[in-house]
This record gives sequence, C-alpha cells and structure tokens, in this order.
Amino acid sequence: MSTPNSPRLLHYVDALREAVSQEMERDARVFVFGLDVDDHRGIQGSTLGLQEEFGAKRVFTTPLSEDAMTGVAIGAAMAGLRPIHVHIRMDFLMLAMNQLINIAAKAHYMYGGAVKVPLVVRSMIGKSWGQGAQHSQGLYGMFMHVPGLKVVAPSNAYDAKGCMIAAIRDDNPVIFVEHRLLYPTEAYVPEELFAVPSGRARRCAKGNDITLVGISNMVLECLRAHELVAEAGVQAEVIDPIWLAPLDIDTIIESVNRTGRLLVADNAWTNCGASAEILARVSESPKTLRGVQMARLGFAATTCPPSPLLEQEYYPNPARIAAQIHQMVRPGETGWTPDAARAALAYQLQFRGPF
Amino acid sequence: MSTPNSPRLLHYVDALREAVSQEMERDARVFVFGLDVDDHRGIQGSTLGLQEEFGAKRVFTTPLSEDAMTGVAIGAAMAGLRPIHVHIRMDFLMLAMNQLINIAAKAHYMYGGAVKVPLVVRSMIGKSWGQGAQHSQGLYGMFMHVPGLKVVAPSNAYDAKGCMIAAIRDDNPVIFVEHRLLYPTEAYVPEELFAVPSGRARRCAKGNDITLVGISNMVLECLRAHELVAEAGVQAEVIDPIWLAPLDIDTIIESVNRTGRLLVADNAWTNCGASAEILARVSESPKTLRGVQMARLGFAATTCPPSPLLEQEYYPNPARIAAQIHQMVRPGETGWTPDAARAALAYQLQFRGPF
Amino acid sequence: MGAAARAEVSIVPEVLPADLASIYRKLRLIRRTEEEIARVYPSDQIKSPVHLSIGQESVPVGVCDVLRPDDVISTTYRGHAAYLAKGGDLNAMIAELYGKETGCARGRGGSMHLIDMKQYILGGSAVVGTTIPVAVGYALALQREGQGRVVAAFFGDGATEEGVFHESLNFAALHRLPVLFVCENNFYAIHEPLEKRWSSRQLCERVRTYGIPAWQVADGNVLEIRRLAGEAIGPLRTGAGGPAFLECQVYRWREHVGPQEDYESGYRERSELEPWQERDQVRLLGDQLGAAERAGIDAEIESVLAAAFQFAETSKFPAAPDLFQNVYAE
Amino acid sequence: MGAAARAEVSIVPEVLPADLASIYRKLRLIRRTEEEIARVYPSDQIKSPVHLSIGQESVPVGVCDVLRPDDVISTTYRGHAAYLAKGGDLNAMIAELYGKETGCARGRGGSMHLIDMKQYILGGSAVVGTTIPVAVGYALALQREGQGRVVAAFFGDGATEEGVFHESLNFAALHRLPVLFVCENNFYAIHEPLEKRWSSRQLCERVRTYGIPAWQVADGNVLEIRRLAGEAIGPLRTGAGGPAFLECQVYRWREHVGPQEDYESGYRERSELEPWQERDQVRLLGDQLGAAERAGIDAEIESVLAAAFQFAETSKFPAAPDLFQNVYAE
Ligand SMILES: Cc1ncc(C[n+]2csc(CCOP(=O)(O)OP(=O)(O)O)c2C)c(N)n1
Ligand SMILES: Cc1ncc(C[n+]2csc(CCOP(=O)(O)OP(=O)(O)O)c2C)c(N)n1
Ligand SMILES: [Mg+2]
Ligand SMILES: [Mg+2]
Repeated sequence: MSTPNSPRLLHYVDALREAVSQEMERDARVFVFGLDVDDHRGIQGSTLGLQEEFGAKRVFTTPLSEDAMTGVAIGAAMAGLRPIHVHIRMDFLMLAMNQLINIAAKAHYMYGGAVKVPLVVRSMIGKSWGQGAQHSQGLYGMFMHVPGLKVVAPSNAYDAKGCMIAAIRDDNPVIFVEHRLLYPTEAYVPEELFAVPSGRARRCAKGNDITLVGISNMVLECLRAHELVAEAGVQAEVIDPIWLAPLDIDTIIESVNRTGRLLVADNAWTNCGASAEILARVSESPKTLRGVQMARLGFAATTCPPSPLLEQEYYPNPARIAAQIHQMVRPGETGWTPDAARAALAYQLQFRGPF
Repeated sequence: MSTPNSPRLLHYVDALREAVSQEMERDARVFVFGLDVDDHRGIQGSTLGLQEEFGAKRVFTTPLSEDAMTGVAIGAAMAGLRPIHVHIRMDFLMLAMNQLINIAAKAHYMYGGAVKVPLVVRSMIGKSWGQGAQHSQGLYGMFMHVPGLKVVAPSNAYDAKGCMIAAIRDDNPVIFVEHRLLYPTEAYVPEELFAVPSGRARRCAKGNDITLVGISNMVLECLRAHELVAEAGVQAEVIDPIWLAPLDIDTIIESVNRTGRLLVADNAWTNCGASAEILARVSESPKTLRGVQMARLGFAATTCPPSPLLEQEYYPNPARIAAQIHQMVRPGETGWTPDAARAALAYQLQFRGPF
Repeated sequence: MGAAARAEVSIVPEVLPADLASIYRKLRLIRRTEEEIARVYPSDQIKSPVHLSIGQESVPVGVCDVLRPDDVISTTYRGHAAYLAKGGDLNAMIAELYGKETGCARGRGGSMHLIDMKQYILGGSAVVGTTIPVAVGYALALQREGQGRVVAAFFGDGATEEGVFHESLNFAALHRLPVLFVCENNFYAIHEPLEKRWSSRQLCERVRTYGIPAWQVADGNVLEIRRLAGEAIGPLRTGAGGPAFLECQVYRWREHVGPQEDYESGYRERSELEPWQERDQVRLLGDQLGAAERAGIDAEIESVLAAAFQFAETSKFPAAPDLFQNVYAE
Repeated sequence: MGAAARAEVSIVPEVLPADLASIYRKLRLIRRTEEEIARVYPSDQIKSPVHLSIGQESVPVGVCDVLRPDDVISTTYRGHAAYLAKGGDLNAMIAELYGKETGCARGRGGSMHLIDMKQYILGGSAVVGTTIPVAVGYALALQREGQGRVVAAFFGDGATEEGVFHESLNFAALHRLPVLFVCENNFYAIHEPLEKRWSSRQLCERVRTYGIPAWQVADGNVLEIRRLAGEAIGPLRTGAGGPAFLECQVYRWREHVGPQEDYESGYRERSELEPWQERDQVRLLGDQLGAAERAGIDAEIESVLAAAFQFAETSKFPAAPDLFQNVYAE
C-alpha cells in the first residue's frame, strides 16, 4: 500500500490531466489525440488546456473514424511515438477492436519482437442519467482475454495519476479504463511524477470476515458496503486490483485464505468478465485453501436501461453488496439488509484514495 | 443425451450445409451471405451448392465490408428475414463488433421489444499449418460476455446440424462457432430436421474421477485424453456444453459433485474466457459441494505462433490434458504422462458424435 | 420579409396549399415539441440526454413528406425530428424521454433510441453511423419484397467519416437497393467543425463515384428538400433504381446535447446562426398560410403537446422486477 | 516481340541503363523466389499459407525503386514481392516461411507477416486492410520528424472495400501526411471478381474527392509505375504535399493462396491471363538488357536463392520453451 507523500488533494480528472501533461513535458514523443480532446469541454476536463500547453501537433481531435485512428495510433507507436488515444465512451472501442485485438495486442509477438506498440487507449464508462444501452458498458473483460494487452482501471485520483504515468511509459498497448463517476472524486496526489506499475493490487480496507474485490468505481461502492456491514459487526476486507491485466491474484488469495470468503463486485457483466477470472484463478490456485465461499456482483445480465428504477436495479450498489456480504458471513440470519437511510447516506461518505 | 434415429454418417461440413439447405427450403425468409459463400470452395464446402439450389438472391457474396455487412444482416433481420452471415475466420468478427455488441445484442431490449434480430453469425476457428496470429483465435468469450447474444460451438456433425437449425429458428442473434478441424469429422446425423436447442449440455463419456469439460474441438481432445487416462485406471467424465450462452451449468455441477474435480479444456485463451466462466459458476453455486479441485487448459497466454514446435506448445492436446487429469486425480504419483506412442495414436481414434 | 420569403419558397409548383399546411404543421410540431423539452428539462423529469434538432426540422419533414406510410426511416440519437416527421407517436416519444413504461421503447431506450415500428421508424442509435447499414439491410428486405417501399436513412455529417458509411454506399449501390441516404450536414460533430474532420467538402462528388445520384441543398429549404427527395425516390420504387443521396446543409441552433444555446462557449459564433434564423423554415412556411389556418394549427399543436407531456408525467415507470424482460426474444 | 517491348518500355527517358538492370534484378529475384517457393511447397517444409505475387511484381518494384532506404513501406499477407522490392532480407524471409528462429519474425509471423524494420518494412497482416491506417500513423510520425521520409502503403483491391481505407484517406489528406497509397488491383479478392464487390470502377475519382491526386496504371508497366510513383512522391518529401494515390492494375497468375494455377476451377479463364503474360514485366525488362548482363544477374539470383533456402533449411526451429517470449515488451 502506497502512502501519499503530499498533502495535496486532487480530483481524479485533474490527476489524469496532470499525469499526461507532466509526461508530455518530460517526453516529447508523447501525444494525445481523439475526438474532442481539444474542445472547450476537454473530455470532461481531463484534456483541458493540453492543446494550449503543447500545441496542435501534439494534442488534436480526429474525424469520427475509430477504426483508422486506432491504426494510426499503432503506426505512430511503431515509429517510436507514444500516443494516447482518447475515447469518451468505452462502448466506442467496439469500432476499434480489429486494430486493438488483431494488431496492437499481437504486433510485438507476431513480428518476433521487431516492433513495440507503446500505446495508451483511454476510455470512459458512463453511468446514470439515461446513458442507456450504448454509453454505459464496461467492456474491459474483452481486453483482459487477449494476451499482449494490459488493462488498468484506477479507482481514485492517486492511481489515476500513477497508472497513467505507468501506462504512458509502458512499451505495450494499455487499455486505460476510467469511470465517469470517479472524475469528481478526490485523493491525495503527489505533485511529482510517480508510477503505479502493473502487477500490484492494493488493500483498501482491512477485515477478516470476507474479501471484497471491487473494480474501478466499484471500489467505492465496496468501501461504502464495508461501512454498512461494519454496523452489523462484519469486517470486510476491500481489495482494489488496480491493474486487471496482468492481475495480481496473490494479494487476493492471501486475503481469501484469511477470510474464507470472496465477493467480487464488478463494473461490468459477470459472464466471462473480470469477476469470472478472479473467481477462476482463486478456485484453481493450489495456494488457495479449500472451501472458500465465493460470489460475484456485476451489471445485471441485461442491456442497460435508462429508466430510473430499472437502472437502479441494474447496478450493484452498497446496499446490495452489503446484503450479499451479510448473507455470506452470517448465512443463519437471512434477509438482512442495511438500514435504507444509512444506505442512502453511504453516498455521502468521502473516500480519499490512495486507499 | 440424444440418441441418433438414423444410421447415416455425415461429415460436420455436410451437416452444416444440410441444415442450412433444409431450413432454406422450409423457410423462404432464410438467406445466406458473406464473403465467398458462392465460390467453388464454398467456405470449405459448407455452403457449396446452395446458390445453385436457392439462387443468387438468397445466397450471395459481399464486398470486404464486415462492419456494414453485419449491419445489413441486422437490418434485414429486423425487417423479418432470417440472415445467416458467414465469416471464414472468427478473427474477422473483430471488424463486426460494433454492430454485434452495440446493436444486435441490444436491439430487442433497447427498443422495448419492438424488434427482433433473428441472425446467425457463422465463423470458423482456424488451426495449424501456420494459420498464425490472426487466423486462429477463438474469441467467443467476448460474445458470452454480452447479454442478448447466444453462443454455440457444436463439436460434432450431429450437433452441427441440430444447433444450426436451432440457431436459424432462434429469434435472437446467435454466434455460431465452428472449428476448422471438425469439418472432416463424422457423426450419425438424422436426415430429417431436428433442433439441438440451447440450455442443455451433453455427457459424452462417463467417469467418476474427474469432470472434464471440453469446448468445440476440445471435446475431441478430451475424449482422446479420456482414453489415455483410462489406461492408468482413471475414469474421466467428459461434458460438452454445446451452447455456451446460455450455459447449462447444472449438468456440469451435477458431475462435479460426483467427481470432486473439474478440468475445463478450452479452444481459447483462459483469461476471461469460457473456462473462467465455468469455474466461476461452479465455484459460486450453492449447489456445488465444497472442496472441488479445479483447473483450466486453453491456448497458451501468447499470440498464436506458426512455427511448429511453438504451435504444438500453444495448444492443449490429449497428452497434456491427460497429464493434467492424472495430476489432479493421483497427486501422489507426480510426473505421469501418457506413453508418447499412445498419445500420438490417440489422433487415430474415431469419435462419432453425438456423444 | 414575409413577401420575400414567400417568393422564395413558392417557386416549387407541385406544392398544393394543403401540402403547405401539413408541412408547416410538422415543422411546427417538431419545433414546439423540442422547445417544450428544453423548457421542461431543468425540472429533471426527462432522464435522458437530449440532442435537439431545433433549426434542422426541414430535412426530415421535407423527406418524409414524400414517403408512404409503409416506407421506412432510420434515425440517430438526434432523432426527435425524424421520428415526428414520419408520424411517430408523440405521447410515446415524450414518455420515453421520461423513462416511462408507456414510452415508445418502454423506457428501455431513452431519447437516443426512439422507435415506432408501426410507423416504420427504425430505432435510433447512440453510436454514430451504426444505423446506416441497418437501414441498408432493411432496404435489402424491401427489395426482395418488391412492393416499391423505400428506406430513408438520416445521419449527420460526422457519420460520413465512419468507414461503415462507405461500405454501406458501395453495397447499396452494388445491389441497387431502394434507400435514400440523407446527410444532415450541420457543419459540426459536437464542437468540432468540418475543417478539422473533412479533408474536402466534396461529399456529393464522392458519393457519385459509387454510381449513386447525389444532390445538395445548401439552405435548408424544406420545399427544395421535398422536391429533390421526391425526384430521388421515384426511381427507387420501381425496383430498378439504385440508392440515392441527399446532402442537406442545416444548422443546429442549440448545444450538441442539452436544452440550451452555446454561442458563448467559444467554438462558434452567434453570427453563424443568424442567416439560418433568417431563413427559418418554420416561420417561412407559417408565413405562407392564412393567419386563421396557422393559428388553428398552432393551437392544435399546443393541445397535443400539453396532452403528451401530461401523458408522460402520469405514466408509470417500469418496475424494478421487469428489468429482465426482453433480454432475449422468445 | 523483344523490339516492340523495348520500344514500349523505353519511352520513359529518365531510366538509365543501370536503373534498368537493378529493376530487372528485383523483378527477377521476386519471380524466381516465388517460383522456388512454389516448387518447394509440396515438400511441406514451408509451414505457412503462401500468397504469391507472381505476375504482380512490377508494382512494388516500380514504387520502391523511387524510395529512399529510410522510407517506409507497409504490406499485406501477399507481401513477398514488396518485402523483396524494398530490400528485405531474403534469407530471413525464407527462414520465416520455414518457421525458423532465423526468420524475419523469428518464426512467430509466417508468410503473411513478413517484417524487416532495418529496411523499414512494416509487418504484413492477414486481416485485409488493417495495415493501411498503420501506415498512415507511421507517416504521421515521419511528418513530425520532418526529414522528408515517406511511407508507401501497398494493399489490394479488396482492401478498398473496407471502411478503414476511407477513414485512412480522409485522415491522411486532412493532415497532408507523406503517404503514397498503392492499390494493387488484380481484379479479384480470392475468387470474387470486382463486379461482385464494387458498385463502380471509379476508384481514382473517388480518391480525388478527398483532395488526393490519383493515377491509374492499367497495364502493370513497371517503368510507368516507377515514373508516376516518383512524380507522386516528390511533393510528399517537402512536408507540404499531402498523400497521393496510385491504382496499379495487375494480374495474379497463381491461385489466391498456395503454389498452383487455378484456371480450371471455374471462376476465371486462362484467356484473362494471356495478355498479362504477353506484357510480363520480368521478361520485357530482361529483354532490354544485354545477354551477358542478364545472364549474370540471373546466375547471381540463383545462387542467392539457393543459399537462402539452404539457410532456411539448416536453421533451427524456435524451441517450445521460447513460446512465451515477446508476449509483452519489456
Ligand atoms: C462512433 C462514435 N464516435 C463518437 C461518438 C461521440 N459523439 C456523439 S454525437 C457525435 C457527433 C456526431 O456528429 P454528426 O454525425 O455530424 O451529428 P450531429 O450531432 O451533428 O447531428 C459524436 C462524435 C459516438 N456517439 N459514436
Ligand atoms: C477483413 C478480412 N476479411 C476477409 C478476409 C479473407 N480474405 C483473405 S485474402 C482476401 C482477398 C483480399 O483481396 P485483395 O485485397 O484484392 O488482395 P489480393 O488477395 O487480391 O492480393 C480475403 C477476402 C481477410 N483476410 N480479412
Ligand atoms: Mg453534425
Ligand atoms: Mg485483389
């Protein structure tokens, strides 16, 4: 667990921008492009000011051509540049799959090591306000499936900065997963450059009753659930994998061996998703003690509906996570749910990473 | 487990073609299109003769435009036709992801039930002879991830016909996964129309020592491994899920509860793949007895290399599956591998489905 | 101004007075509906990002006016106008914006996914360009059917940058499918102007290289759009005419998404808007009607609008247990 | 015939005798290499699907002859010819086909993924069209570098049907990137003729609508291709000239994949081949050389070829434990 060296609070969105700006300053090969990175909204603020700072050759918008623009990023990366390709929604990556899966992931291997593809692909998962079917997907499971890609989903401003710096410096294509609701969250973030490299999960809360793994925004929901079940005397340990590929399963297994229970809360569908992989790895590992109880929560196995009651039902939330925890830890006391008022209040809790 | 009503042996490739031909005969709304479906090779024979039989309005090639052609299929399906869209390699589906994930999977839900997308997307997984990085992928895990899609991967000619008929009659988009090496395999296939509907796995071989789940071509490799370990007195049960989405986990759990051991051999990478999902479902199910030992085999976590020694190492094979089984069932006797000569001979075993 | 405008739009001879009234009604209905949406929006009752077509109404109205009821249209996330122009159910549209069970997509779509299959309005999509090949696929089915029906596919200038647009043009032309491609060129994709996205403006020329006849209307004139759409669609109904293409330049008066104007945000000047407001098709068409007729139409629109918002407000939200409906078709 | 051919090809003035010899050498090297591949193929030592360029050599040879060593090319799965034309290592190529560790992709690519970054040959791809935007991205880097280097991107007629081709043209033209797009139009994608895939033949016209100058060479003439490539590339080196486009019509003499002819399979007639054989560029260029010079070149080629196959045969296969190398770059 990293400790902040700096008392400075920064928003997630500003941490992203700062990381990119500092890396661009440091390394002239880094450039940022993608639809709307240069407008007055600047990808919800995360690219704001970069064009003024670094000029239109290093920060520029593109036509609506996700497939070719991904190829362009790959080609530029092969030539030695270090592109950051930005998409305002993860759903749009479906247009870039051919280049990402068939070229970016494979180039280094398939060409016998002759080229590298140091590429960062940023995209945001949307949520709420009727984002609906095509602006809400967390499709990182697809990228975790494919060797050659790295996948990271920072849950707080500290990691946002550190992971972005690590991603930019990585010589491999990195799928950088952001969540819209994380943008306004704050954490203590050092001003200096630092990397949160791949391969290390972080324990965000201690507990011995159950291991809770949260992904991206679900880390916050898990921390809220942690508070809710604490009321009932249940101590949930919360782990943030941070990097999904490569995945630090050892930290999770160590915890699971202590708690005997594993609950993964994902920001995505469970089927063949990150939560499936985590359960599978824990299950198959010879290091895991026998008899662990496991469960997953994720998006309901439906398309995301915009209508409010449906949308509420669609997403895991602290109350539902808490209820699931309770059911696993205290199977005798059926039907426990956190107090509704407290569950609502859970959203007012401020969690300041790094956890 | 289905029993054949007919003594007729048919190749997988011919079973596919027969299913399509009979359905086209039965239902004028069915049509077949895709690159090269009408040439003299006819997608390795699987579409051969269809254009002569049904004319160029119902069987036709397309430009190289996978993205738009997928949209065309969806639009035609919304209008009431029942397209079968053919791709000679699964890898090319990466160009069709936007339409498949963002439209086909979601249309019925997102439009409140106002439209249906009865679409079959056929594609083939390649193997051997230097198919290499981009002609060998089994990417069905990505489709399993997304609600609204069905996924099927028949392992023998009987299922090829029955699943194709079920897929054509299904009112949902079905990702129909074929494996190149299965095309020449034979099974007893009834001449009449029959459906192998979703939601039912099949036990292909009985055993009480371990549950082996094979997917697509890996069913055959598992049956071969079953023979190899039988020599050592190990009885492996082999299960073919047939349909991957929806997935019949109950049949697997019932078996696992009997054997106490689960090994999934997949035709794909394990990370977030079908094998991950199967382990996760077994692990989380309250029906599963505690203490099950689990493992997965799949493509090595690399890009597929064409060079022969590497390629051999890349794929699970009967010897490797057998060794893994033995290690799980007889952990005391370390290092057992099947006799090399026998392992080679395993490839001469003829397995005639339906298993 | 009224006189000059009248002269300008009345040059198209085949427009009968009854046509004018009905065209005006549609234009006005769309304008007023979106103004109401904008007015209500701050109340947070509409739980969906809205992409208003205010200023762009003439494109779908002009095109849909020459369509048969059993013709088909495809739309985008900026689909309110086309939906209404083709006769989509107003109550169901507003209810959809409110996320209600009575919505045209039963609250499962939202503003970006309007649909009305009874009026042959294919569902909108929030991913730019995706509805174009779907429209072409529908046209393939109509060609097979052979009843002379056609599809009109609406999309923005940004959509033409997506490869799928080209793939769709080629396939439609190759098979001579009955589809009219309609590009609503409002010069912007979100805040990015054409200059940053198009290497040249020769869109119609490009489309013609596929063997597709193409026309451009540069001023948003609804009657000109209607006339050209009619001309373009005629041959399509015979089964022999291939696709056709219409580029209609228009201007988006409001912000890309949301209810407000955005001329202070820096990416465009209000002076760009002004010529478009001067040739505002809603007003100009209205000016051609008699005062009483116009007032009658206006009043009727206010009443259906009030009823539609009332309908939406009083309708029920889909209930949580219904979340799992329609994941798969039975 | 020799005389007529000489007259035909010698009209391009700027070709010096030394150029002729070197062009002939490349054409001949490619032709002979692929003939050898075809000859060896039935022995199963080549463990890779081979897409031969026999008959199409003049396109990459003509283009690469005007490239600098530090210029870049991108290729396809049908990439042997371009690889050799740009100076790719022959030994490493044959070894790659054999799946050996000494292969240009260390046996991890195969015939469809030839690469030689020392010669600035970007890796080929087995997914049609995918290398086009990658080439454009490389050109973006070269533009930033400002050293006058250019990229030549080779692809087939089928690739132009993929949307990414259009997206790439637009972006390259918008940013005026130094890339020469070269379409090797051999009239077929696998067994499907253009008629079943293109709604019209106006490819160059289409490309021009992006503001990209475009030329067509209809007879495969290597010197004409070379001349036009030189003309096209000149402005690109200044940093101000945008992309350019060359459509070169050629004919694939052998089957789509594999070593043989396929005129009996029904999708095309041998009569299509004949005019192309009559203007076979390898022979015609050879005819322009003195007999001794030609014989010298031919002999030298046979010896490097023999050495290359020998090299491939005697090289080692990558060993199983090395499977996990290079999944990630360190
Ligand atoms: C494939 C895709 N890329 C990017 C976006 C983000 N986006 C939403 S609307 C829009 C602008 C589209 O412009 P245009 O097609 O001209 O339509 P307009 O909004 O002007 O009507 C963009 C880029 C998207 N929705 N889909
Ligand atoms: C995206 C994609 N679709 C389909 C294929 C199957 N395929 C392999 S080669 C080929 C023909 C391509 O034709 P063209 O671009 O003209 O190149 P040529 O083979 O004629 O040189 C096709 C369709 C593929 N490899 N990639
Ligand atoms: Mg626009
Ligand atoms: Mg070709």
